[in-house]
Amino acid sequence: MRAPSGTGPEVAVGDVLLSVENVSLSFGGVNAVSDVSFDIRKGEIRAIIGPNGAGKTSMLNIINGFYHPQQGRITFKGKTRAKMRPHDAAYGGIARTFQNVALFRGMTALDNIMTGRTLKMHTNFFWQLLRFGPAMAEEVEHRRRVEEIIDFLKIQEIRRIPVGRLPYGLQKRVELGRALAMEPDLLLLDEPMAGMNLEEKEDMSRFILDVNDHYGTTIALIEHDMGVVMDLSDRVVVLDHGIKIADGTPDAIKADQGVIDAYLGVAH
Amino acid sequence: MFYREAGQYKTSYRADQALFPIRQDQIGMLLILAIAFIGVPLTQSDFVIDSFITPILIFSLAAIGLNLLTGYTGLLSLGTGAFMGVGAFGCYKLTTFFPHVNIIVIIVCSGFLSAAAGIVFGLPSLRIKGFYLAVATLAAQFFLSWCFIRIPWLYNNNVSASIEVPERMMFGIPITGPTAAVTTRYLIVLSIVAVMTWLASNLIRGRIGRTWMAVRDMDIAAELIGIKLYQTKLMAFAVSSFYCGVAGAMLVFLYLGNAESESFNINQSFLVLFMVIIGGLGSLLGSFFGAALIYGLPIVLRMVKEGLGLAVTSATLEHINFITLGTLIILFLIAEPNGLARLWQIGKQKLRVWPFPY
Amino acid sequence: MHLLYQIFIDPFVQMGSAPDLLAQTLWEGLVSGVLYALIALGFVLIFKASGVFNFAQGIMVVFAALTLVGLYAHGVPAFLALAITIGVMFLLALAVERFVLRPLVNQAEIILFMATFGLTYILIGSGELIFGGDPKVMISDQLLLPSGAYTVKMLGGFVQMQKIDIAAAIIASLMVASLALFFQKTRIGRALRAVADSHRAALSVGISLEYIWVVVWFAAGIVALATGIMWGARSNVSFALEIISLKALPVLILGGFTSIPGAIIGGVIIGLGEKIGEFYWGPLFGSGIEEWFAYVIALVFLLFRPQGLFGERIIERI
Amino acid sequence: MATGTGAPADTFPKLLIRNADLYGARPAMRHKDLGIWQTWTWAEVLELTRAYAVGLSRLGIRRGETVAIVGGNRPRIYWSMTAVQMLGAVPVPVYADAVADELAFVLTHAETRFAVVEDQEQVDKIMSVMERLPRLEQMVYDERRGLRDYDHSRLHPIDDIVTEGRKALADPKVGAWLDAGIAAGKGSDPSIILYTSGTTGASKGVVLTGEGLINASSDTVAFDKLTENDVVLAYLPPAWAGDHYLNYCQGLVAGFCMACPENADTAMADLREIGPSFYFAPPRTLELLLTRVMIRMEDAGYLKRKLFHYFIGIARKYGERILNGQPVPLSGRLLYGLGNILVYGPLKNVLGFSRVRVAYTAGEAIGPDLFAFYRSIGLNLKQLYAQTEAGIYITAQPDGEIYADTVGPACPNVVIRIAENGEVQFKSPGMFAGYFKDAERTAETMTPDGYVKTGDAGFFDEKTGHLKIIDRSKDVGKLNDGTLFPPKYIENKLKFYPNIREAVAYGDKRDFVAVMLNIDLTAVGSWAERNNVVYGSYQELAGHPLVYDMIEKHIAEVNRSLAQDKVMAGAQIKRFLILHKELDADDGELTRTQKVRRGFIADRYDPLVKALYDGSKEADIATEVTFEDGRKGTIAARVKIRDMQTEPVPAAMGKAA
Repeated sequence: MRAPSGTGPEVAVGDVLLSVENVSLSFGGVNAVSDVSFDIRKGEIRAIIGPNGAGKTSMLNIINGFYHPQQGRITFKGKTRAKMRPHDAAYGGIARTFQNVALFRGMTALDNIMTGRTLKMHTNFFWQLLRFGPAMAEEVEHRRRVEEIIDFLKIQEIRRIPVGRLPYGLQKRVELGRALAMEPDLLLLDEPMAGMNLEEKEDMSRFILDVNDHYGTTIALIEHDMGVVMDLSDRVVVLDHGIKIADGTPDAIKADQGVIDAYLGVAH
Repeated sequence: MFYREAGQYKTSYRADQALFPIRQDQIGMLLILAIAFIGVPLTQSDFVIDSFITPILIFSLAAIGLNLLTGYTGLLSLGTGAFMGVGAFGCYKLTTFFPHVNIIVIIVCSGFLSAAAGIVFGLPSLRIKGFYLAVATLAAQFFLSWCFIRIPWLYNNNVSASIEVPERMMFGIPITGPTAAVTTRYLIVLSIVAVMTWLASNLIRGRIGRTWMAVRDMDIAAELIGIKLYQTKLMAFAVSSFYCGVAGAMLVFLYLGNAESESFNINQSFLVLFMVIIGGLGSLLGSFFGAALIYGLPIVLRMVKEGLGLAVTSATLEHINFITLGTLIILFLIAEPNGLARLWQIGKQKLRVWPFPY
Repeated sequence: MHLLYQIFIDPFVQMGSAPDLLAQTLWEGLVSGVLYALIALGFVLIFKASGVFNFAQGIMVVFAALTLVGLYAHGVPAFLALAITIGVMFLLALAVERFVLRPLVNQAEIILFMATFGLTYILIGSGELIFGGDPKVMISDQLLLPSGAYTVKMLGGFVQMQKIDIAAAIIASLMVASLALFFQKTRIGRALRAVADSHRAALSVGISLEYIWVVVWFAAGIVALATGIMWGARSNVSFALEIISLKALPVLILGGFTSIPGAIIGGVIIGLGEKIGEFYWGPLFGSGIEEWFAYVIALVFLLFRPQGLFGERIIERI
Repeated sequence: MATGTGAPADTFPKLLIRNADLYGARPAMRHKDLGIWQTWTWAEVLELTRAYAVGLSRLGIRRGETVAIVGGNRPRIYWSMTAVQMLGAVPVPVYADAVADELAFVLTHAETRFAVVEDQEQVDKIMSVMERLPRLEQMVYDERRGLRDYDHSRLHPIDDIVTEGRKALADPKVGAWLDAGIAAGKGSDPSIILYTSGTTGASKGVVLTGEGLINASSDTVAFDKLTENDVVLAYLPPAWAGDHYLNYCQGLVAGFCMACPENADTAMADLREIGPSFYFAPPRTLELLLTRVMIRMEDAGYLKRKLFHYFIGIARKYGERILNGQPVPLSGRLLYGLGNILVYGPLKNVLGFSRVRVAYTAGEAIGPDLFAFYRSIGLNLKQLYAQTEAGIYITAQPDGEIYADTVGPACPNVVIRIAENGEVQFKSPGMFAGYFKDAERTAETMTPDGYVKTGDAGFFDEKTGHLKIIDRSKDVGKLNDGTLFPPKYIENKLKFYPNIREAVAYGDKRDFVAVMLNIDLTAVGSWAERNNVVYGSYQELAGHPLVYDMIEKHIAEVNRSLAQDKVMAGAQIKRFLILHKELDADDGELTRTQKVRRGFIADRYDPLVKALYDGSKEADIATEVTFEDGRKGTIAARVKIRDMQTEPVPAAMGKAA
């Protein structure tokens, strides 16, 4: 599963994989993100936290090219890029999950994860039409990869169930699986534990750590609940109303007065 | 109940991803094919074949075409009729230019013409969704059917302003035109439909099918995992129109025998759309069910009326048919919005877990 | 070269050389535009409130007109017939809500769309069954609608305006105005706009969806009736008119499915564009381009404003 | 027994070589993994295990030493056994769900230097008791997941070991060395050490020899006509003698295919997919399954439910007889045939039993109804009597001679005798070589003349010649007239009636057998509703005359069946009473595992016991009870006592089931 995907030079563990410099984004005058800079190093788990409406999701949307910032630059794997479409980001090796699960509800868990392999499948239309020779070989090979992920996430028994019928916790897991199937260099997780009970949260944390450990995937995750993030992440960025108010190790953040203030009144 | 799945285990992904993983289904499929290819020609009268089976098969193919677009890719199209027309007229022109090329080849090739048309009129789908797109496809419908009327070249400038299917031979047997035998035409239609259905099933089970469904279910997410929306949508349009085109060509060359632009007007589009909805969005099997029901229903209704010997003018009969059809459609949508295919699925599941209820 | 000339130069030369003809064409376009707008209005009303793409709108126009004329033919005094027809449209609204919308609530859009197809068939069938399929003449005189035409001398020529068309324009504007009032001032109207945003919102306003749907479909019915009368007065009343409902669809692309002003403006644009196109460019393509020209206008327009005339740019959230 | 070339294989590695030779291309092992049934042929397994063995030898595993194997039903766990055996070392399988303590005990007691474990969980478990395992040197694991950051100086993934072995095997000398080692293995050497979860005291390591196991297996394989075409699903713990013998030993002897489920949750589905032809399940499992079936059927539509129950009725009527090849009226056959199409066939299919040719159950007494149900739908379910010390089988029921209350005749080459105290003793080919490092307890278990004491009391049923196990021999008492009195046997017979929840039988050193009963509140409760018997409390219902009548009928039946056996006829129930309260663990009347504590109850209910034997018609009793909320209180009641007719002991032994 470690085959590097996408383009651009390989980045060594510990080096900067992605850097965000003075990025600002506003919708019709409303500033979602203003002049934010931070970086993500290869192999780390990076958390972006902040109260609701702090611009966390906008930040992710900027990183994977869904929104285009009005100012600032984003450098990924040494390539500073101008406007790019989301699928370019995917092609470059950025995968993500969504705050409110964005699975393909009509498809089975297996097929959902298989779609994650799309970028890696290349047999042409006519082989596909015959589903034979290279097409079949490719299908089988990627099915195996996907099955490894299914095994990894322990969702064997729901393989054939349309995701629409799955409980929320499992859907989140399938979505993670779909992202993993892309073998991303950078995995963006948008509130992976939103709406989960404590047990589910622990499972999910377990999986996130395992992903980082087993596949060595760099992970950037958003949470507005500080608790979970702290024991999970190596470094934390704190946003508030679109402005970066702190950046550092979990312990440093815990101590930071600005962060505490920002979180005051945000009930948890 | 008839399923005996215990001991049917898969030792390879190839087997696990087979079209019919369950042995009983394989057997069933073979039976159906045998009946279709051998049983029907032997047992059924020309009348039955020509007024039911052949047209239903042809419309099934059209329905499959539309289903690939609407059911699998989630793009609503009201231009099916026009694309069928492109196939038909295209086939007519091609066979005029290349009278010696085997007509079956021609029929298939005419699919490419309508595929091209499909791509052109699919372009708006890059910008607009849902009903906006549906209306946009009406443009294709009206523009093309206008062409069918206004461009005499399309029907070789003949006075009747319609296609007169020429006679074409294969192995010395007439397979199109007035002299072609019903059974011959039926067998050709059947073969083409069977093969193209199989190909469609291959597509939708593979990468392309998955990208289509991904776009259908959530295009944003699809884009974020690297699926190029426009490529995917246009391919859906192309393939869909290809199927419709071939269906159209067959409709004229292997069934009607002659056709004017009216055969491909907007009502045709709606008819096929009904078939897809009633049959079940996103189900090839459903396309066949839908075609059978929608095409067969009026005929059946008529027969029933005649059976009852109601003394009514054919006009009145038409009206009653309209009302009944309309009512049935609404009732059906209320009863099973997911179409006949879903009913079939439920039934099958019941048989698989029999005697248990679930 | 010659072709290019014919397409890009010649028509404008003609316009300039015969301004009165241009004016005439514009007027024609305006009027049919108004009628398109009315049909579009029916669509919009229903789509706004119940999210249903009501394919039957066009048929409702014909059905209404047919009922009116049919009743009169059976000896019912004109205005009584009008009243009864309005009643019929109300019953229709009730029936639709009870037997179509309510059972299908929360179903996918396309399912409801299909259901309106079914409705179309039923209306056509029953309409013709009751009143016969043969074309009928609209009883415009009996309804005290003016006939004849003014001939205005202008631009060194004559522009002829059918009185009925003027009436149509006036009635249409009145109708739009009253609808606007209805939406702004009445409680239901406000609730209705709430529904357009979200069904839950409507419930919070404390008005049952069923009720709103009935009202809306009834309103659409009235609009349909008016449209039917106008259109019927210009041509005959028969299901051939069905086609005009399809003509109205491009208006929706242009104006957006949910915008009433959009429907009006869109209607006018389409009407004008169509007539001008037909009159000046038609000959090039061998006439009849009316059938699709509207769509081409709409499509071209779309490529530049996917969200329609008045639709605001959508910021996609995930 | 069929053997390949050369001398008969007397160790499992030799058998594997033979199988690779005989059935090379046939499937030896399947494992539902990554969504499909990964399959290994005998040849592949041989190649793999040889490499594995070489790899292990590199770790320093030496002939004769023990290797712990901790894990569930996974191919690599089984291959570990073979690989270890190839080196002449002795595998010591341990239950995957064993707590750290047990694990520590076994590993220390077996003096293992090496352990093969399934995954991170097991590794962590062992790590947690490391200080108690000074001997443990190296660990080998199967599942890499989560172990990435562990210190790998003493930790190796199986895959790497195998790869290393493969590399080494490139050198023919290594191969030769291994083969020599395998050939050197003697049948008399210990083949495996199975630790019995000791019901009494610490668990004992039962040492079994290759020869013994193979000979025994050969007999049973022949007995059930198992061939290389059979398939089993290994879903019970590999450390359990049953799994080891039924699947591993018989598998290697018969050369049939062993399938491992994907994981515990999917076992049922996997069973259905693989459709085994040889199946074992303890009665508890079968009961659970039946309840599930019945519950699911309750949700079925009216018609389907009716249909189902009708045909189950038909099956009860004819099914068993058809299965036993006894005469059945044509109408019966036809109805059964129809039922087979509509119900039994599909039912077996959804349960995964369609292809089962031989099914066994054992371990505890099985209710006749339960047993009958499975047989009646055409599942060839049989009983056997087994013990780890025997290598497993002692008796087994031959096809066509099936009785719910026997465990069948002695297996081929097994000699059984009943000691005067009624204890069953045996000599068998698979007999154990002794307890590991425990000569003393070994001696206890063996008789001077070399029989093994089972600790179970039983007797041979004249009619059938089958063995009947009645009780733990230490519990068996004698009536004053000297007839055997096996309380558990009688209690079980009673408890098979759904209406009877608990039964306590008395009779040791008394004149006759008398029992105290608990009725099953739910069962009798619903009966009461149907027969509109009104009652306010358990006590009230228990005392109800109609209930007494019903129970009396049951006991009469029990007596009748007891009368069938000369040995038991004397032990028929003469008097009974229904207790006014439910026996309860909170009151110390039951063990936490819901076993009755006969002695304790005897004291607690002394007045009742007296009354049972002094002939009085009723007796008063006041007992202290603990309520749900922990409060204590006393229940006083007047309990009725009834006399029973006893059946005359039948002089002639007519054959009757």
